[in-house]
Amino acid sequence: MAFLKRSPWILHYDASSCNGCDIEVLACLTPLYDVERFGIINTGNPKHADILMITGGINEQNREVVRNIYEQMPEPKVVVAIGVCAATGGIFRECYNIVGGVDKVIPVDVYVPGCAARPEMIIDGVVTALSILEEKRAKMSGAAQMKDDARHAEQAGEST
Amino acid sequence: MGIFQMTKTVLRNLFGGPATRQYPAVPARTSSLTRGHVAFEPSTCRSCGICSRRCPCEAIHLDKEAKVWEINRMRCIACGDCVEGCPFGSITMEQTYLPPVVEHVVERYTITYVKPEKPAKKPAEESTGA
Amino acid sequence: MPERIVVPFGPQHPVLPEPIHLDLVLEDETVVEAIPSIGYIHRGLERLIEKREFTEYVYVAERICGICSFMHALCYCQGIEEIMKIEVPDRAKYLRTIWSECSRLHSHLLWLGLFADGMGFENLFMRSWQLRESVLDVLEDTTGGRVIQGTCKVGGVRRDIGAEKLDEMHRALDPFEEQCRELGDIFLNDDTVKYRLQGLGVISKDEAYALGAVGPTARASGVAMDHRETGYAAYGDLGFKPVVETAGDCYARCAVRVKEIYASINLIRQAIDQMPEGPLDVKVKGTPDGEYFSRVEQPRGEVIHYLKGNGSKHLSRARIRTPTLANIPPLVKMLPGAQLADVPVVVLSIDPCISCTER
Amino acid sequence: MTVREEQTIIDVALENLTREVERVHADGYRLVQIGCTDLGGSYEVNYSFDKGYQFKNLRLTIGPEAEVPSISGIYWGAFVYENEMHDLFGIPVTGINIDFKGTFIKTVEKYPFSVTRKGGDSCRNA
Amino acid sequence: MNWLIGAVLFLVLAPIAGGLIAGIDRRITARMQGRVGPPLLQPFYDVGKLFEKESVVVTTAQNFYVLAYLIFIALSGALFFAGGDLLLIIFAFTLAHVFLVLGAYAVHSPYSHIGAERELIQVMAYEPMIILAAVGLYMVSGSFYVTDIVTTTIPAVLYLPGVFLGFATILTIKLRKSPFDISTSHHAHQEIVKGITTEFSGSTLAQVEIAHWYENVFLLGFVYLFFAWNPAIGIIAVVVTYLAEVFVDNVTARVRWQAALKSGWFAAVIGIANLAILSYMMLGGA
Repeated sequence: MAFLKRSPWILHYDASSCNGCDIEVLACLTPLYDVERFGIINTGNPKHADILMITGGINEQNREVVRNIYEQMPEPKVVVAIGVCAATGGIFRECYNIVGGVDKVIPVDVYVPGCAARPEMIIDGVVTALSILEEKRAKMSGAAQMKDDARHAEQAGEST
Repeated sequence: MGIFQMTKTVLRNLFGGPATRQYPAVPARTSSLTRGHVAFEPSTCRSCGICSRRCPCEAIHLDKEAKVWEINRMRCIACGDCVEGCPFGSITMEQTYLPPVVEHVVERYTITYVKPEKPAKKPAEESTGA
Repeated sequence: MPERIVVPFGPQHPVLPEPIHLDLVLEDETVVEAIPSIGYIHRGLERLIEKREFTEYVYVAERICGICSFMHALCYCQGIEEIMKIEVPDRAKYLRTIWSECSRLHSHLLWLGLFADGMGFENLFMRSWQLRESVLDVLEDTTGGRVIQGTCKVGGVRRDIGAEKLDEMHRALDPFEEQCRELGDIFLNDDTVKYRLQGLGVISKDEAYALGAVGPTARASGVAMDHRETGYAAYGDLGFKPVVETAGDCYARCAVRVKEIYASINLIRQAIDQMPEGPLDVKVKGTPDGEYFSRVEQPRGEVIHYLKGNGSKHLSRARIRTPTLANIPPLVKMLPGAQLADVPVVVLSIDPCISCTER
Repeated sequence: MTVREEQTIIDVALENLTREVERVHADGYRLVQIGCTDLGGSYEVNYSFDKGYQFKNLRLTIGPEAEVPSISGIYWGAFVYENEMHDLFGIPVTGINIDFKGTFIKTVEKYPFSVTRKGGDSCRNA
Repeated sequence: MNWLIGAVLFLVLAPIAGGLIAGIDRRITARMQGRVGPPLLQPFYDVGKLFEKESVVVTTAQNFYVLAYLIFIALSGALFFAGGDLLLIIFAFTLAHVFLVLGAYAVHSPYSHIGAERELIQVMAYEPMIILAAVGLYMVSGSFYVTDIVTTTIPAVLYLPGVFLGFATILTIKLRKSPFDISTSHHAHQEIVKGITTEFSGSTLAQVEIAHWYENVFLLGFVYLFFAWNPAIGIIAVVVTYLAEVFVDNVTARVRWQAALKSGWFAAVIGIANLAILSYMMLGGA
């Protein structure tokens, strides 16, 4: 029963990106890339989402927002950081208001490099995220484990 | 007809077949200029350090003593400034994109350029890790 | 007395891909007051000027915004060139014009799509973005990047477009224009679209001028103001007239952008026809010393890069005033009276680019 | 029909600011922007106006302690720039019509562009 | 025990048929937008996934209301396919929506509340028309019982063109299609996020989804009643009606709730006019 893999619903949040990656995430939904082929829907509602896609680095004001959105999402869930800004802050890394990559606030499962990340790379990123999502689900339905445990274990299992 | 203005487009779409590029089955569209990722040739690098000074993201790090050239893939914006700046053509821009990763990637190369003689061709050492 | 409720709109919201936050005070579903708060993506790019040499800062300027990326770079470069008295070769000016107009095309198509999405017209969103992809393909073929072009530099451009590619672009323009006109007709003539847009978020000519509105927001209210008229890059040589509408509502703002798409196609056509031969760049010697307010017409309106050099490799100040910042006061005036369902439409009608705004 | 753009810069004193702005307003200029520059000891504030692509700047040079009166009574839309001026530079602006009181742009570092800022802007992610 | 068989068949088969219809709908919609679209079985994957997800329960009352919504929708459908009384069916159907609205009100989210308000407006918009449809069918067939209406040999739609047109209009509201997808929508983005379903997640949302499937099958069954004198025409009419709904969904923008309400009542006015003419004719003829 791996329905999760076939129906990943996405939530996109623009942390502090330049819009480049954002519009590429949206472009994924459009006819030329059409991620609905994989059952992906952009929900826009954290409570319905399975995959959180974050573009851009974390700054002072959106820190809480990002954490809040992450916590609202029901388990199992994965976080995909899109673009180099979401990974490390990229070219904005040295700005006074940038704290760094998304992993400074919430655990990140997949990093998609690029500036701006292309729709094809984003699709690849989601596909990578799906296998992690599946692992998390298996963990969840297994023995009652602490959420944190699952998070650590999944990182160990990611080295493939 | 004001109300169903889009009818023509819709019918053409419906019967004309989808415009989708079936990405994983069909390779990504690139052009000869596409800035995919930066590639490094360790056998021609003379450790001048122009690339690391020019890089606007400080993604490139050069250790002249240890003869190590590093690129932090999680910082590189593929602007191509290092490619233009490199006087020896050791850095090139590849059209292919890097795959998504599950942890930060710093690629490390050992520079194999030997000074006066012809550059020796040794396989590039490559290691991945945070 | 209807009950007043405060609905937080954003920062994470499905209709707006970017985080803008509005505290909407509603009476039933009618907006009484809207207070914007920004800062969710403030990065502090202006101060990065201390860490980047003036030639390197182009890369940062490009990433102020991923949609009008090329125009930010252009505005920055023109400012530096003005301060340093650099005369850019003609071919570079024409190439800059072509890329600027391609950026405008992709930005307007993108906006039309988002706007349609804001009205709940999903199919139209898909269609606009489908057309936009062909512009992005051209941009990728000629510059190497889909959204971040990276071709503008101080003193000229980095890449050339070969004669063959120019020919191909020219040939592709006619069918592309036809498709755009079909799309434009849907936006301008469809009854449900008209029903949603007409009479919504009206701002008069005087109000728009007094509030400092720029770009399509101002032009839709009848303020004929377009910086391309000052003839920067190659615009001086090309026949150009600003597109003006008078109604000042969301429909007029939509119409201005639709017609600007046609105008841009025409400009590209002219630029390709008149493309001069010659070098692409001049060598940049010395460092900037002086100040200049560089102004460029972006898809969203007039952008200003105030650059001040002190004779060193690092500028002492770069101040970037983006069009969306100037359009926020008009937006605050537009919202009261609108229905909750119309809020996304009104907000989108100024084409907000929060990333620009907050730098 | 290319219009030649001209840029002029006029220095004004703090006490004359409101009057000068009113005069510019009466001349039919629109407000383009308000921007500050840190001169290292004092601020330079540029009030930029435009009419038919003629660019006019009123330049105010003030010390770090000076309070600036708001021009939002004359140009309603000035509040965005004045709040920004307050949040990024720490210049107190009095009488803004929509005063966000320091919450317009929230930054980790208070007043990141202020003259009193010395060093301390290390890159935290190096 | 024909009625029992009908009810049981509906309860078992309707989710399957409803899911398939949703899948076909999504594929056709995608094609109309120039895309490939999801696999046919995508709605089942979605619901399957929702059951796999962790359920974030905001209030326990919410779960009860949503379950009640599902049960009453299924009940009204079952009554319908068992050949029951149309008026009772409509009552159960309306009651189901009241439970959904209560579920949305039970949580504290402005989007959910606005969605609930709009759902109530929708109920007000379509309720008159749906009753008129029942009355119309009664006038033609002489019975409120579905069994009788189905077995009638009178081509109901010919007598009730206005009623059918009105019913088709409110069908757009009921199927949550553009231009009337104001309280929640299956796709696209909305100013009130997901409206009435914003705060539901996991298995609760899955129940709402299954209820939609039941509802859609029931509504298409209702459409069939207008063409019941000839099963072949009936089935074609149902398919064509549904395709027309998908088409309308794709060529219109979403309207404001005021317009939805007006359209619903305008539909009712057409229906009343139709019925008035019909009764005049019948009286005249009698």
